[in-house]
Amino acid sequence: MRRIWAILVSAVFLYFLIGTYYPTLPEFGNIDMFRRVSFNYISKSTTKEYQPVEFKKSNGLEEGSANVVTSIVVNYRSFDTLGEVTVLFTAALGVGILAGFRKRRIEFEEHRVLSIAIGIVFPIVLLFGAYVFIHGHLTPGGGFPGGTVISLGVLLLMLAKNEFGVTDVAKHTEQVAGSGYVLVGLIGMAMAGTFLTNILPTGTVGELFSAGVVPIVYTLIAFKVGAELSNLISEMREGDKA
Amino acid sequence: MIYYISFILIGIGLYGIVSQKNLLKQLVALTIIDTAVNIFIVSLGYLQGAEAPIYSVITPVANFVDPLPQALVLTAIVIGVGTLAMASMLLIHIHEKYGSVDVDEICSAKEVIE
Amino acid sequence: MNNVFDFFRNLELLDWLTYIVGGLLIIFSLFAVEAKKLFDAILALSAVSLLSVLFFIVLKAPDVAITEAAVGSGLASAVMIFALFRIKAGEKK
Amino acid sequence: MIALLVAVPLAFAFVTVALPKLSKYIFPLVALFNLALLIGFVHPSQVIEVGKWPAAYGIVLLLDNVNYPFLIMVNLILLAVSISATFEEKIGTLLIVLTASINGLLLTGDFFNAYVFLEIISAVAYILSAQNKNSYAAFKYLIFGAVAGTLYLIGAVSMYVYSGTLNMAFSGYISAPEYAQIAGIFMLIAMLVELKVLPLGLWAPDVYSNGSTLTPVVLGSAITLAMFYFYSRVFFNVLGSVKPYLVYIIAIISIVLAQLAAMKQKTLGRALAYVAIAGASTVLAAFSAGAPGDEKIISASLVYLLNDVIALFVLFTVFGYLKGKGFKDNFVAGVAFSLTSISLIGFPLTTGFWAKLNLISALFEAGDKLLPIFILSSTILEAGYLIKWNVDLWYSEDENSEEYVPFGAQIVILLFALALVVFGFMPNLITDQTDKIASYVFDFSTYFDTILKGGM
Repeated sequence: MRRIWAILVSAVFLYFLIGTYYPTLPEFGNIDMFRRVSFNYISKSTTKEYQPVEFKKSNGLEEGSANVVTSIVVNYRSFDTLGEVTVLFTAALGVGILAGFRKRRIEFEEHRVLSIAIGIVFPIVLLFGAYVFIHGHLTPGGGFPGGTVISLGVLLLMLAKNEFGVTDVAKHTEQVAGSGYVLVGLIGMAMAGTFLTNILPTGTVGELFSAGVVPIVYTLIAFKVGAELSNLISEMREGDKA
Repeated sequence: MIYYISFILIGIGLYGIVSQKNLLKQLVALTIIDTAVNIFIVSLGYLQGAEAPIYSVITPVANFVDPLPQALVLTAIVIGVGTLAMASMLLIHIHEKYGSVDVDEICSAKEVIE
Repeated sequence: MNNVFDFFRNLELLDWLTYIVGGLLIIFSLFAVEAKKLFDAILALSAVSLLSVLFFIVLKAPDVAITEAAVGSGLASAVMIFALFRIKAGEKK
Repeated sequence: MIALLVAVPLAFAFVTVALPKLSKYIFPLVALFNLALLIGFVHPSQVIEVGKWPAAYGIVLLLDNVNYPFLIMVNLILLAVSISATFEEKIGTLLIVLTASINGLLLTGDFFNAYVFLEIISAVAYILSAQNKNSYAAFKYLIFGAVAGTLYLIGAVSMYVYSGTLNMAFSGYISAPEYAQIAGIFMLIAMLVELKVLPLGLWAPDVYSNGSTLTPVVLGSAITLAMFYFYSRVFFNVLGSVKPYLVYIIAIISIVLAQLAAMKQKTLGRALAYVAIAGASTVLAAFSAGAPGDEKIISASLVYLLNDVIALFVLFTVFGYLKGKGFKDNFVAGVAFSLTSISLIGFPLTTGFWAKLNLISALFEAGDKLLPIFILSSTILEAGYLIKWNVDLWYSEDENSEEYVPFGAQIVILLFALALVVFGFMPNLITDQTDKIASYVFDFSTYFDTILKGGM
């Protein structure tokens, strides 16, 4: 009976999607970029006249990161990202509030290969995570994957060393990084008039030290995300400490 | 074509949420819907013959796909994982309270408790 | 019959990839929804997530691909497997 | 300036995560700060372009005559929550996040930004509803809410595809109306889930009746207000001018179902939950009846909404503290409970009376005869069971030495109950405000001009 209902519901929804919704969409791979705001994001001309951007040549633009997705996430729509960080913050906080089990922590058997290899692998994982978020404005990646990679390294450490636990340092990192992000926004407000305004010079597209506040914000986000997710994983594992 | 694939995936996820009695399975179906919607949104920004939206040595001048849907999907993925973490925590609690994650068994356990 | 041959002859590599990955996605997600064992469902979900990473690369979205690979298939699976551990541990003992 | 309404609470929330003991004191301060900022320093018709990106490109925060009263009301309710509720340390941080995100949802003028804030609000709501080991209900809510959020996301991105921008005003202006309607259907389903209209609001009764003291109060008052504001913004201001018969019919069915269910309930909590559902559905039906541009109906339904929200705040607070025990030792709570239930039913000389009278007469003027019949008959039903509950609680012989209402909560609920009576004697105090809101709600051109002129 439940299955019939399920098939009915999803069939009706699919019928709506394909019959009514699909005809309103543009053809796949044939969108009109000139009608979309992204055109100006790509040419970085939302406040100035259109001028084609060139790698390693254009400088002094309104926004200087080579990765256009990063420029949208951290600069044009930075307020969304602040909200996104808050969602993750709320989720981690919620897991902390709900983490009162009666059960013991999950124990892992220490494997010899893993516990020796972790000494080599863990720094490399950390390094990779740091690379991902520091180069977020140049290459694919950024604060969120970088932070996640770091927290996955912490997870690996947990699997390798049974007695390893995340300490309060994570909480304090989260606190400092989170308020740092808001502080960057407030400094922008104090110096340029509106919340989250870019106040640093944007440099040349493609250089490591470019793009104004983008690398700073992404570093803060990466620390916050890494600390939050490590905390989340550890709270799921530890159970009731008392 | 990718539109249809993501539509079908959304349909499968919806079917899973309604039909499955196991709450963990419902969570799995929910995550499938999330993934399908992400694929769908990214495909809305695809442009035939364009490159990934990063200025680099290979693509020094702009010929890019639409970057905005990608930025939105980045946000959506992170929000999805936050929801997933909370849901799995709730599942653990449900299991602790009722001894099961199956809808029918929870209902019968509920009557016993009350 | 000729139409069918023409259809397959005109497909490019990218189209092939789309069809194969799309088919696999649908199969894996059906399996994830209908699997008898919970662990299989989570593994299939992880596979769905990884296959969607391929899609994102085809769609020229490397940022989304790297995030989905780290968050969607790495962390999400870890969280769900932790939850499954807790549930399973309660059932046996 | 108005960005501070979001930024300051968020900063404090991040700070308090490692110092959870402070959150209890910071939460009322944050709510007070918001109120002071709203009343003293900012005034309607302000636009802020976050990060100095022009309106169509960046995110716009907008304070106008529609959301200014809503903001004051929501922050007032949150301040009342901070005084009346008792909660754990970490919940305080959560409530600060909730303050920030509700302010954000009310201020934002961007579809995707609204999605982010909706998700924060629902994440907070899931955690709040999981209090008191009520995790099964919370899980149900999570599944409903997550699917709704996904559908809203599809709707928001569709608006981007149709118009090329995510800004609400611009995309409502650019996109073709028949396409915008289809994106609207997605958002509508999401909104119906959050507004707990019945076929999609099946999660609500369990969440409302079994949670902690805080859960139904916050969900039923602050979040409901924010959702109704957002509904009116999206469907009146942005998406268009078609009368949504579908919503009208669904809402009426929901009223009938909720009232019948409320009558049959044996516990007070579930009965109140169904009352909340019925109230929300009535407001939604009235909203959709007034959708083509009838300002009178909207004004009356806003009064109805206000009465409903305040009444539910008091009823749920009393229920949360006393857990259905009698009023023998809690005279103040009993008086507040009875006063608000009288106002909820709509006896003369209370706010509820004027709300129902205005709504019904406005509906008759517009030629709508179906909804008044349902409102009148549901009033009779409501009167029946609410009076029965009141009598039961006043004359119950239960020993309630343990349950009591704290002093702060007593003052807050008494003030709210008295406010309902005072507004009943002087209805102009409210109706002037709601008339003002209603005259701006349908005014798309003013909204568009405000955003077009841009920031400061």
